[in-house]
Amino acid sequence: MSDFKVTRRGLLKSTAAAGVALATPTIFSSKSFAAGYLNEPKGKTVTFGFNVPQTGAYADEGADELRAYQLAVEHINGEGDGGMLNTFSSKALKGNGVNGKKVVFVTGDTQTKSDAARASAKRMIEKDGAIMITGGSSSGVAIAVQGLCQEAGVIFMAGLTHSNDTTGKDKRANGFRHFFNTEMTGAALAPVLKNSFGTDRTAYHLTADYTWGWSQEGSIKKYTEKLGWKTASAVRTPLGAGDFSQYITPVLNSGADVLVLNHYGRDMVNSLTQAVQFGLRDKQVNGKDFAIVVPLYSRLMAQGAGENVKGIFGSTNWHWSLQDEGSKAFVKSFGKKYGFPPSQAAHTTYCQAILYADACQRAGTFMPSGVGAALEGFKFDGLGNGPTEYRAEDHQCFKDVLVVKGKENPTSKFDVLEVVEVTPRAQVEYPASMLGGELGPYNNG
Amino acid sequence: MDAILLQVLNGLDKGGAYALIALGLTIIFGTLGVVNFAHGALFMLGAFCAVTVKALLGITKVTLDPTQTTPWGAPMEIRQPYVEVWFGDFGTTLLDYSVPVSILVAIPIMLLIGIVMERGLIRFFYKRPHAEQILVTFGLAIVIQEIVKSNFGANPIPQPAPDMFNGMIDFGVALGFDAGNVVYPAWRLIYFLFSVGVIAAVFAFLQFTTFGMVVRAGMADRETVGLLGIDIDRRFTIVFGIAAVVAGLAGTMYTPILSPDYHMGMDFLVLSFVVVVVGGMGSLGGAVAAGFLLGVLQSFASMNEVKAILPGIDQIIIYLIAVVVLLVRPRGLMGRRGVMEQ
Amino acid sequence: MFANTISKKDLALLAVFTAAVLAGPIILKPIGAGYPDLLQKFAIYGIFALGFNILFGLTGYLSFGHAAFLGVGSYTAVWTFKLLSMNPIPAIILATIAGGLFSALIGFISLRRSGIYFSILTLAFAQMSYNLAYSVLTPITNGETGLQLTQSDPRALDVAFGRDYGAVLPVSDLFGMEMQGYPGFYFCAVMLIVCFFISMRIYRSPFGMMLRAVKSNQNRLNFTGVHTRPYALTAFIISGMYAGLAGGLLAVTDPLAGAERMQWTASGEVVLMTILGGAGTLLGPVIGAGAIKYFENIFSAFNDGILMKIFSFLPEVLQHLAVSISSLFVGEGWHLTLGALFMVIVIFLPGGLMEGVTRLSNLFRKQPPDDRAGGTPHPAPAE
Amino acid sequence: MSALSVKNVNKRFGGLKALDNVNLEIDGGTVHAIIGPNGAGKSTLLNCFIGRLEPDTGSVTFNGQSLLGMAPHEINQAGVSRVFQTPEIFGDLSLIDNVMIPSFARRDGAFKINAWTPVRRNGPMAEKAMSMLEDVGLAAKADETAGHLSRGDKRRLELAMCLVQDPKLLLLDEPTAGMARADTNNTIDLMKTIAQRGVTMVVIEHDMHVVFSLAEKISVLAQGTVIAEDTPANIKGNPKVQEAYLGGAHL
Repeated sequence: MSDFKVTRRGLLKSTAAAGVALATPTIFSSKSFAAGYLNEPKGKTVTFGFNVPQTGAYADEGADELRAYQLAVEHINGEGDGGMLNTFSSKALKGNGVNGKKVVFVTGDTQTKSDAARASAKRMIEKDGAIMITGGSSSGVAIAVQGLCQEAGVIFMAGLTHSNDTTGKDKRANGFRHFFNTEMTGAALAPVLKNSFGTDRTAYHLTADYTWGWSQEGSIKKYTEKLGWKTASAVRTPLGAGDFSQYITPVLNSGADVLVLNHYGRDMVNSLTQAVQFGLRDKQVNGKDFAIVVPLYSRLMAQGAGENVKGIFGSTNWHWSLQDEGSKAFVKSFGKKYGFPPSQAAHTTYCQAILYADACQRAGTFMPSGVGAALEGFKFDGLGNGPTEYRAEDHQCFKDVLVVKGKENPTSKFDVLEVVEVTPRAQVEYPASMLGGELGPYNNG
Repeated sequence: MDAILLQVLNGLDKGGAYALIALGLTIIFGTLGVVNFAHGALFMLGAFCAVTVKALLGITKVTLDPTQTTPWGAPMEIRQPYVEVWFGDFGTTLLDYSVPVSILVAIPIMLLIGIVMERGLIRFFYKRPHAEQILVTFGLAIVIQEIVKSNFGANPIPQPAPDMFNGMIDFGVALGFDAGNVVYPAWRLIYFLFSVGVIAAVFAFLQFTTFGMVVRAGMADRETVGLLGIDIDRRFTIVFGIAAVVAGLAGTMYTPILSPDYHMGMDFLVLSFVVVVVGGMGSLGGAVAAGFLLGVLQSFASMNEVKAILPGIDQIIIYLIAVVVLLVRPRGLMGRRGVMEQ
Repeated sequence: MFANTISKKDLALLAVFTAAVLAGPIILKPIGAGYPDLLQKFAIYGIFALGFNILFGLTGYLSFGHAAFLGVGSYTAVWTFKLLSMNPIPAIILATIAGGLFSALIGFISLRRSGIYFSILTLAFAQMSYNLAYSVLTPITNGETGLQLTQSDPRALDVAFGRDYGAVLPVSDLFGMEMQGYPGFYFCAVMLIVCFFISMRIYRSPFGMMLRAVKSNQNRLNFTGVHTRPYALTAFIISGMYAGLAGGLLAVTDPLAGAERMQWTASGEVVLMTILGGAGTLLGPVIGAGAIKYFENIFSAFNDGILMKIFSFLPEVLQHLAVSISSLFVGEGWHLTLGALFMVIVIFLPGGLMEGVTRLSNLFRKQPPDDRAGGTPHPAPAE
Repeated sequence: MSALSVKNVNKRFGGLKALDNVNLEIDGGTVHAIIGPNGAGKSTLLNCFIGRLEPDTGSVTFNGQSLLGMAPHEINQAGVSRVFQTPEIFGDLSLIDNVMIPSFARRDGAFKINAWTPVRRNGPMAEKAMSMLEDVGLAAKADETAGHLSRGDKRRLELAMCLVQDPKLLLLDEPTAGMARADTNNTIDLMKTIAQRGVTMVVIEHDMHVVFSLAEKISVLAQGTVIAEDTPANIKGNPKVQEAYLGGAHL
């Protein structure tokens, strides 16, 4: 980590630049020189880059991701109890590293800002020789870093990113996502909402005014309107508004009987807390019990809303109370090391690290195009989400989606959510062409 | 009509918080001539007084139950707060009322923090350029923030209001509306009344006590007061402490509305500066007026009817008002000539 | 004497500066900063701070909204890539112009007020730009995700010259030389040197002298027959153009423009860079920019594993102790180090890092400080 | 003919009448002193000349051009320079820069972007500034920071800053206050030299030694009105003036 070697590509490029005069036409792109691939590991180790938020609002999620990565690296290198490697359906990894090389890692701070995240990822690629970048806790950052990895020529294994765009409009060949998206949330939530609240409902949306919020609002609207729900209004709220009272009071007398909070992180904590304060959870409208829905739940963040989450529906990628063998093995391994259960962010990043390592092992190379081919269409099980497939067309994982509800009688401060329903994969699947975008070709650097 | 009334209430509530933070900031401006970028951090520290009190009250007696185990194999812990073990029902009530109880703790603590800050750092910067004051207080704000983060983590920590105040108050009936049309959360009404009370107390203190008179004279002309042989510095130390207490109380009482996290001070920092400047630098009345004005206008700008005409207006309304006020009234609503213009 | 001469001292300073910048990759390698991306950031934020210093260091007007011009520069450059050509030259020219125009508009209004009222006006404009870019202006800015290139962009000039990038996402290139990695750095480095030279000329010129007089005593300057507002506005526009150029270069080396670049914290960052390095000095802002970017990228990357290695010479108990103490200040705690650094610098070196350099060299040479060269700052007397 | 003409100027501050129908005619090329007790309105009157204050009514014209409504820099560019009661200098800059700035202002006008050519330390502008510093006896301190000067030195520096502009009308608000006797005499000599160049000067001064050494004509201001205007010799004997000065103790 502390060796400051010039990356091979950098050297090639600068020598190319130095050797070629300005007048020479455009045939000299670095690509024509690249015989192998960027940051090809030559020694006994291979370097992964863990790019997570360490400062700012998502620092706790970032810290949990980092814990999971460390655990994953231990398991890949054959230390610890092996965690989900024991339950993982692919048995390519033998606990001796990847392709005979021990895994080491470098870390960086995304600050949940695109610029900082890209700078950090570039450092890992250019200075530390990272072969793969993974992590992140917001879609803007994920898309920005994914674009960077495509340009540079390394694989990006997305962390917590829920926007459709990551594997839709902005998808890239070098990028892969294990986490689910707003489309799947909509598809998974709708049947549960129908069972609990019926088909004659009027929804009022409060939506964080940026790409993810719009994406979430669109998906929920689409699926609830299919059920026969009406949408009273969809109001955009500024990111980080803090006090949402001025957006909540119009809900009171709007005639709507469901409030959908398309917020995440601190916005979610605040808007939910305040909506409950304004009596919305206990309200009666049109002779029906008023309901609040938080489409994307994060258990870590939900803790910040305290009692207010009780009985509130939402979806999540994974929850530590799941009872399948994979989840149990992961919770045990993580809990033993850190003393508390892992979050969904920790789970998805752990899976991504394992999946990447496994793909490299099966491909026998770290070359992005080779690894990508091994991931495309890869079907696996035993990582906590049941049978899962990395779809080749958009590099999105398809798996069951959890619909959860704030628990009425929590037994500990981690026991915030209970799983209401596991919506099977078939119900949340959609054609890859629906979300647009182009993967383009792999870039090997 | 009821919708507008509710928005006015929202605005007054928000405005109460703005006014409280801005009040301390403008007192520091006016008396010490210091641009205090750590003021948001004081607000945040106030909020964490509540967190700490609740955490201390909630220190639990841990008994291990060997018959049950966690998913990772450790024995299940059964936790009961000591206050409940010791005091029974009174302990439960105390826990429930942790936020109001925190006020009693926050006052001396914030006063102490303010005095230490002024004596330890701020007083060396009275004569330094504003840019340096900004840099040093901003650095201090970051340091305070990071210390809080390393102790409490980055995620928001819920601080519920006492059960009694968790409900809604329906006072629309009294104003001639149908029942259920104008209902408002009890805690928010309490926050508004609380902010009015604190503002009144600060004004009364400055207006009717000798100490306050000296401070006001010092705000008007520091040199002269110094020449009268009054030890203005010592009084200004206490003034800084009072400003810290006001900001801290604003934070403590705000916690049930906004779950506190280490970063909340920075979010309020820019806003409170805008409030102070719109009100007029160093003007106490201006800060209060501007706080409520911005709160109410922000609420109105967020109404669907307004946003339909001007999309995104709620995103920029605060800044737009600041620009308009400063262009129309060069020294803000109630600013005096020559303060902070160089 | 020729009218255009440059003093020997300045020539030497320029030569040393040029050499140091060009040799950056070698000089900075031992401290772990010798990789292209960070070098590019050093150069780009150096330009940003140099420009800011022309406003703040010379006239004393403290703008809290300069990130807006940086952002506008970035958006302009990316749009130029999308619509016209991947060549960086039109992109940075248009970015500079856009930065200049936007700053002319905001400066014209904001300079009607002075002191903290001016600061708040600039802050308000920048925050409005940021909030709108993040939400309502998404069709132009692509909001949270940031404006990116796509394969299907028109690139009219490139098409006219028969340039085809094939099925891959294009990167900016100067007649075939890709503006990433070291070539990208050298492109920025040349810009930095040019900007430094321009800055130096301004500092030494009668115009620069007038700007210093604005800071020192604007009233007197008015009664001396000088119309001060256009001077301040010109300085504001020049610094806005520097910011626009810096924003353009950010897009050249990394074609993505995000709204966060315009947030008040980003404006605050350039203020901190300038004061940290030494406001009003020629070199200070560049050094300050380097210091902050270094902290952001290198200190944040230290994790316990690296610390364990660093302290591996200690006995194990001490090693763990040393790691747990130092980990408060690096990795996720790097903000703490930055905050503490600000405080230490302002308390002990009010003139910034440059004052430290001057003091050291005076100690070394044992001769009285040279007050006039490079405009060594004095703490302004309180009046 | 008169260079500076003040007609019926009134100025109120709230209830206080600071200037009450002031009329003044100051001839070109003369030294005209305005004296009067404290609070008589002398500085207020001067402020009306340079655009710092706007009179409520009345007119101020300089060589036929109205000075009212003009911005301070425009009045200066019309040839009116002023030395302030408390020295106004550029405290952060060196003495030589302090003098070169007004010199550039005279050469380049109110605004000119002259950002490329360096300020030369040995060109004609610097030489001119240097000779001005010599005139006021500050040449040895040319490279020092102006803010560190003594009050008397600051005043002389300000004088140099005005003189370098070759003003047509020079307004001096107590130019020798705070100076030692020797310095005062030097300053009187200096002003005499300037007067010989044909510069019109208006001097406000308490030091009667200075007034009677310099002035060709004296106006006496009391409670906002001109109570007398005459040659120095006649003013000395004027009973009205003596009364205004509390029994003439000063005279």
